[in-house]
Amino acid sequence: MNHFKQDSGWGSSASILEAAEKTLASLQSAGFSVELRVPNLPLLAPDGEAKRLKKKAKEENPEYEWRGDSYIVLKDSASLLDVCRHLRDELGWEQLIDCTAMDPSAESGELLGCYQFLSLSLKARLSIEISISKESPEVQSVTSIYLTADWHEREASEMFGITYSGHPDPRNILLPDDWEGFPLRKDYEFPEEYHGVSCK
Amino acid sequence: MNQLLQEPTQDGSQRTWFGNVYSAIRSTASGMGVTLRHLFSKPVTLQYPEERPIVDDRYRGVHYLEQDLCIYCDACAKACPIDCIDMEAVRHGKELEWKTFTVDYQKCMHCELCVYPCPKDCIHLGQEITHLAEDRSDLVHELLSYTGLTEEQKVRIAEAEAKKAAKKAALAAKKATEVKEPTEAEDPAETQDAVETENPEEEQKDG
Amino acid sequence: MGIVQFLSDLLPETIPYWALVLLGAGIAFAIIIAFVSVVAIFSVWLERKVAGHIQSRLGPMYVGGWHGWAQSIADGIKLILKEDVILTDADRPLFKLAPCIVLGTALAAFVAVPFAPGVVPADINLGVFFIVAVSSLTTIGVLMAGWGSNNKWSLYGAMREAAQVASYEIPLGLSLMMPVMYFGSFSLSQASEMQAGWGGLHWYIFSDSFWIAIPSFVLFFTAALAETKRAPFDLPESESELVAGFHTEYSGIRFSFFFMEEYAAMYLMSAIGTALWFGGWNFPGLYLLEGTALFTPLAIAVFVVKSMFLVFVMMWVRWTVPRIRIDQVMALGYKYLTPIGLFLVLVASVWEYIKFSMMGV
Amino acid sequence: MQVTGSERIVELDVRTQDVDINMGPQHPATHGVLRVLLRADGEILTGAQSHLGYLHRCAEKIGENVDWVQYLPYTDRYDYLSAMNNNLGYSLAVEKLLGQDAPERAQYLRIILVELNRIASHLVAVGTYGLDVGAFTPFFYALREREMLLEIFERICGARLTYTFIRPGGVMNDAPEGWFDQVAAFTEVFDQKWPDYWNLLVENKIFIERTANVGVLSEEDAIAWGATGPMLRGSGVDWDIRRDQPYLLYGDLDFDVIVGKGYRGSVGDCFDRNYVRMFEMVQSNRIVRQCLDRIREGEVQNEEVGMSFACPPGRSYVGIENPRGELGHWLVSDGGKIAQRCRVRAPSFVNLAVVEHMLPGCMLADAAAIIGSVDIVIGETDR
Repeated sequence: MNHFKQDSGWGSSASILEAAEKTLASLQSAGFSVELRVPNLPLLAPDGEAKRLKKKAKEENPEYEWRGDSYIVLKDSASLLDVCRHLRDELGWEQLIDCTAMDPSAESGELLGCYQFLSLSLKARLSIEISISKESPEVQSVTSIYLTADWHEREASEMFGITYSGHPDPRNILLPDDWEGFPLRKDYEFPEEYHGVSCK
Repeated sequence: MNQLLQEPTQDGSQRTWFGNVYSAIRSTASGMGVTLRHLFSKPVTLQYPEERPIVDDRYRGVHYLEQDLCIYCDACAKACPIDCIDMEAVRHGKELEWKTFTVDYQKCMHCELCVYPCPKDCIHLGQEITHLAEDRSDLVHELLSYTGLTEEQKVRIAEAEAKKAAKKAALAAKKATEVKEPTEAEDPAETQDAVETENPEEEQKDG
Repeated sequence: MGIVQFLSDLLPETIPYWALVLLGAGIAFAIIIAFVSVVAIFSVWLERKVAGHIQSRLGPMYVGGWHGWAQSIADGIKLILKEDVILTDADRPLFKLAPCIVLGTALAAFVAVPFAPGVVPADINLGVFFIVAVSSLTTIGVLMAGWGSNNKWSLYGAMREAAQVASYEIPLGLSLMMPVMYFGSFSLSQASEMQAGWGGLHWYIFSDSFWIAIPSFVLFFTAALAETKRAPFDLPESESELVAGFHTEYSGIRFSFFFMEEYAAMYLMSAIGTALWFGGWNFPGLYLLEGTALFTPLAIAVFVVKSMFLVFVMMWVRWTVPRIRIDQVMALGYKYLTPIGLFLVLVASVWEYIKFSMMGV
Repeated sequence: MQVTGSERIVELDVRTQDVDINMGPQHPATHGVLRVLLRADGEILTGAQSHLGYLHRCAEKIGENVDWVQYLPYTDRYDYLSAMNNNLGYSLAVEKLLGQDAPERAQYLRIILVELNRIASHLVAVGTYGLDVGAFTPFFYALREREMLLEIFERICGARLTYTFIRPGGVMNDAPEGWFDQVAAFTEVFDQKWPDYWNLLVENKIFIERTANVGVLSEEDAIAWGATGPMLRGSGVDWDIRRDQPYLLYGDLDFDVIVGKGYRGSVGDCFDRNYVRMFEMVQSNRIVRQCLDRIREGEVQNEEVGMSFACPPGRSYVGIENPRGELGHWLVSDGGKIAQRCRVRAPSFVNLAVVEHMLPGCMLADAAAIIGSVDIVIGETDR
């Protein structure tokens, strides 16, 4: 009676892990430096974990134990384009479902770029992460392989200040063209006013 | 099940000259049949200002507060995603002297998240569906039915203070008799005043 | 020459003839403009009620009490009182002239409409021809409006109107040939008089040529919808594509002129349809009253009710069908309606010839 | 002369001067505040460019500043026509991080609610699509049936549009007395009313002419552009997350995935996208009936999950079948009470991206038909 446990379930780490392991093996044999991160907490939380977690959150305990989806870390972000081409042409990951980034914290010197893939033929999902340094945030654009990356990359670019080299149309998409700062970075400070209009 | 709920079939005749004329006339006629049927059926709309919709009990309209139950725990304000609840009161022992309890309907999303954590079940979303105001400041609603202390509260406070004074006096008398023993520095009632939030907030975190 | 005759009987003989004609024209114009205003106001109200009830709503309900009957009067007053906005970049002479031309031509066409025996402002013996010719002049006004507004959407609307109306003149003209051949006359009042038989039910649509009359009426009705810019041919003002088309930039009284023109044109087309296919003022039993004072008002009432019914059908169609695309409008006009019209003209002429030569009717 | 708009080549017999037209942000056919800059040669479009952001409300930034549960009301607001689905997508992503699950009754309630919400959303989609091609009446009929659904939602959760009802660990409240009868009554009424839309709008010759062979999106293009939902299925791709990667209890339920077959034109045209929505409503109705038969008494909320909690660190991506496509929530937690990153993969945003490449070569009137067939909600494209 549990939707996580269903065999074909999207959420079952079994299916995601299986797909990720297969992909990892293929990528490694193709000579890419990749690494698999697998969650070490059980998929279903034992009884009483909610209380423990609440307590833990209070203590701010940064223990490395986590739950959720396993993902592949691509160590060499310069090979992103080749990896994507390999994924689409050789392994059947037809769709790039999502392409975004995240800023772990204001102190950290790097951004994480995240790519979610979906395979209609394998009925599986895959997540790949790369690290982007904040000093020179530049990544290759995957628009030439997955057309859908076009708008996603424009959004990530304006929100995090990442430059996607090779993007055909690198304009802002959601924000005005003259917006200053990158709103989804953790160190972003909300402007006092915009063109004479108070923002507070 | 209705015949029409089955999927249609490919109709090649639609692409010929006569097929086009025929299907245009036929489909327009059947569409006009549908509209003619509705022309003589009863309208479903309400004449709004005269007829009001019947709003269900669970409707999430304008807030109302059962002021006497409220313990000023701030749980609703903390649960509010957009910080639109603002409250202020002074504690006199167990009694509350209310200053203000406002909801800013310029921000409020009527999400009801303020209702669930309430330990005393005293804040509710009511059945009133309209927000009419001539000025933005009118949209900041005061939920309190009265502010300051009521006569009953004053009486109760006076009783409590008298009790406290008596207790103090008794304590002092006791102290006077046993001078050597260490005494409590603060009054228990005053300690309670200093702490803004109480246990109930802890309770609500457990769900 | 009904009005002039009437005036010359009434007034002293010293007044010259040209003055009588001018006076008569003035009176006729006043009557027409009053009539068209009333028809437009009623049609707008009817349209809103029909739309409302078709869509499971009620439509206007407040102004005036019973079912909001005064709603369009109130709207009209509002439109008259509204500020008249003219854009700074607009071509002012064209912008100002356009509504007048549009409404003027629509009113001018009413001259030849026979409401009852003798009640026709000007009994032109080429009435059908006159109405078709004059009513299509509105295109010029619409083009002026679209160009003068200095708005791209307006220009699109105007260009569509020009293309559409010019194309649909042909099927409209062809569809009118069938009744013209049947009656042997271009005069609308003559056509109406000829449908008086069978106690007032010998309408063209019930005549021995009914099998030509029905398709020709469908053809006429479709072309008339296109001529009057009604859905599914409302491309010049297509709401979801061109915002409001050629009258996007108009407001106040100028906008109301366009609005009135639409309903006047609808009524005009319905009146032609009534006069040629549905027996004009004839109605079963009405001939019994002939000669009494009641006859003319009743005949007018019959004519107005019949044409209002056709106006209602136009509204009914509007709230049923989606809008056609411009290339499909052209395709429908040239590939479907025109060939059908030509074919019907051929069939009708052969049939009329057979009737005439063999049966001598 | 040729004008290139992406891969499509527009060939015109007579070239005249191009005119740039600004469609939106205030335009009846753009479903909100989308702005499409069109370049047209007469009635034929030679180029198009979308401009978004007029309704950007920083949903992702807000997600990094409020509690896990406090973010729920904001999920209502990106696709306000299918707020239940948004609630569900977010709740499932949070549940995945928590490792918690909803009780069976809550799961069936969720399915009933999201499927009813799907019907309501598709009703608006089909109705407004009628408006886009110029038919006004189907819109009112669609809203009339949607009104019944809104009353159903109002009875169970108290709101008509922004529900905030499905929450991590279950649903906010159990159904009130008689609510299931009301739902059952709706499913009956809906089957009776459905043919009206079909006869009045979809089978209409003019509607077919306006939509068939217009805005054809091929299967390859649909996949490459990341199209999901009815847009993907309209292009003939047999993919539905509810069936292929089932969440909740969809795996146990019996329903068909509707795929566009090009009945009136070619596969992937506007007619097919609308056709998929029309029949998906019937299928959703079927699912609701099955759930009504199966639902049993029980808890509706997992006791372990409260109103305020901390999630263990980790990442969870959950994509669910929203009425408009795959709604993905990518949540990153660092172990606190607030998300570290709250990414919303909005289906309308992705589906809209392909529109500017579909428009060149079409007629001006087709712009409204194509944008309408994608069924965008601007609140979602801009978030």
